[in-house]
Amino acid sequence: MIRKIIAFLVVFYFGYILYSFIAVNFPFGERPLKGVAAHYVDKGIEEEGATNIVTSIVTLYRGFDTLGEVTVLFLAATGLGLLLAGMKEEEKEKPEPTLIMETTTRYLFPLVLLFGTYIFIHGHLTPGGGFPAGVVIATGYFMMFIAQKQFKPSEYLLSATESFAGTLYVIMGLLGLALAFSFLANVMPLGVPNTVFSAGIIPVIYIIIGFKVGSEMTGILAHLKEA
Amino acid sequence: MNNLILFMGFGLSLVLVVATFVVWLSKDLLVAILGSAVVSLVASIFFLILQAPDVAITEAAIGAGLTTGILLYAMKKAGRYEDD
Amino acid sequence: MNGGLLFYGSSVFLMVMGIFIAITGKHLIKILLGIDLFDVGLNLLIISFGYVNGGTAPIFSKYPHIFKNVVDPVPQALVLTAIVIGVAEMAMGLAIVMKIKEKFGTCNIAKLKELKW
Amino acid sequence: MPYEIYGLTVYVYVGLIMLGVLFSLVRFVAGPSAPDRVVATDILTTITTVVLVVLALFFKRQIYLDVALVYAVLAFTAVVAIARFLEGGL
Repeated sequence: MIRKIIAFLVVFYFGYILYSFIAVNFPFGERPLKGVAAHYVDKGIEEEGATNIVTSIVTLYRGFDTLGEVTVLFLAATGLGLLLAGMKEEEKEKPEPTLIMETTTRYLFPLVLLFGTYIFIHGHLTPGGGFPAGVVIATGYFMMFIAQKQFKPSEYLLSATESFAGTLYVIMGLLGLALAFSFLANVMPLGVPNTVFSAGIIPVIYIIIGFKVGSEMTGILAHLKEA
Repeated sequence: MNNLILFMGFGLSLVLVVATFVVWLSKDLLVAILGSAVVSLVASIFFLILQAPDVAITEAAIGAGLTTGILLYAMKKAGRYEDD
Repeated sequence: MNGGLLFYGSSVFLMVMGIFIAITGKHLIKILLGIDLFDVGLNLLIISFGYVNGGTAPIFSKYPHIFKNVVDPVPQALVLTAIVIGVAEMAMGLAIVMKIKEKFGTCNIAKLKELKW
Repeated sequence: MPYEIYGLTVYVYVGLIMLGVLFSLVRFVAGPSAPDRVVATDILTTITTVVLVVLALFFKRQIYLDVALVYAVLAFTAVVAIARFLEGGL
């Protein structure tokens, strides 16, 4: 008990120091845009063609960073599969899912996948993009896992999708290096802003990221289900 | 920032504080997981108030089902109550 | 009563409570929940640094008409990927917890003698 | 002008939403068993969807509605998963 009180006091003291430092040095909402942020906002549409500035930062301006984070995601999924490889599910009598759940999820599943597709195709026009779209697709698969008795996505197909998407991402980057002398450069025509077929390689990269994140998250869920 | 939005934000921060205390104090891990889901809900609203819809949509997609699912799969294996 | 108290206060409170739960929790899953709370608080803090008074989101959905006052897009781009990474890391941690439960039969850190050094 | 009507009605919306949040929060804290808290969380999710729609109305940006759409499509998954866990079939 006394250790808990001491920990509480110490942690809240540091929190108080952090709060007062932030509140004095960074007044809320009074920092004007300058430097790279102002450049991205002013010139972003002319240079990359996407009306969603956050999208063009994630995929092109800081695209190398995103490649690294996708690699971290891949490592986490692989490590989880490695850790849970030898574990066996204990045989137990499970109650069957009711008819309502089974039928509803069977009809809802393609619609959820369609919704995920909508999110990553319109990533450069509306909020969204590859990362949330992949998570939406994985949530659709999770819905099937809990509501259907015999539902098992093919392990081979999942890992093949993941590896293929990762390789394609690197190839898109190298294409920019070959044609425009910088990794992940926008080599395709920009088109008219605010239409679906615009913004060069941004929709292509977001489609790749959507497939990759979706298959990785589904793989994580499938491994955890079987453990 | 508008006064109406501030009023709503302070009301929702009460939810945030209560949910955090539920995560801390509950002995039942299922209730703690529910508390963390509520924190994720309020964080998504805060991201939209701060004009970050991209982040809000990601937090919504994560918090709406995936985190709860992963934690439930682990909790099935690790036991529901804190004592064992 | 201003936005700074609300958003900075909420995020610092979340971070503090997350660390507190992580260092005083007894069950391994509860420790991971504390780390998750810390994650959410940190993301909220980074996003609140980028807010500009009266600004709107950096999405020019009515393209030829451009919004003059927008918020900082760089913190949003950083946090967007960090959220998904956080969930994958938590899944990895939970896999380790399941392995510990299988090997030692308990998840309570008071009973896990093998973790002491 | 429609925007001025919105400006007045938004106050009523926010008042009602805060009332709903307060009541479901009471059930979330006091609920004696876990299913009570699950139902309270479900109500909070629905209220969150409403809050996101009202915020899109308030900021006058149509694209913010996508966030509410994600919650509306996916939010029932967590409740169904917890229900399956409670009956032992996850």
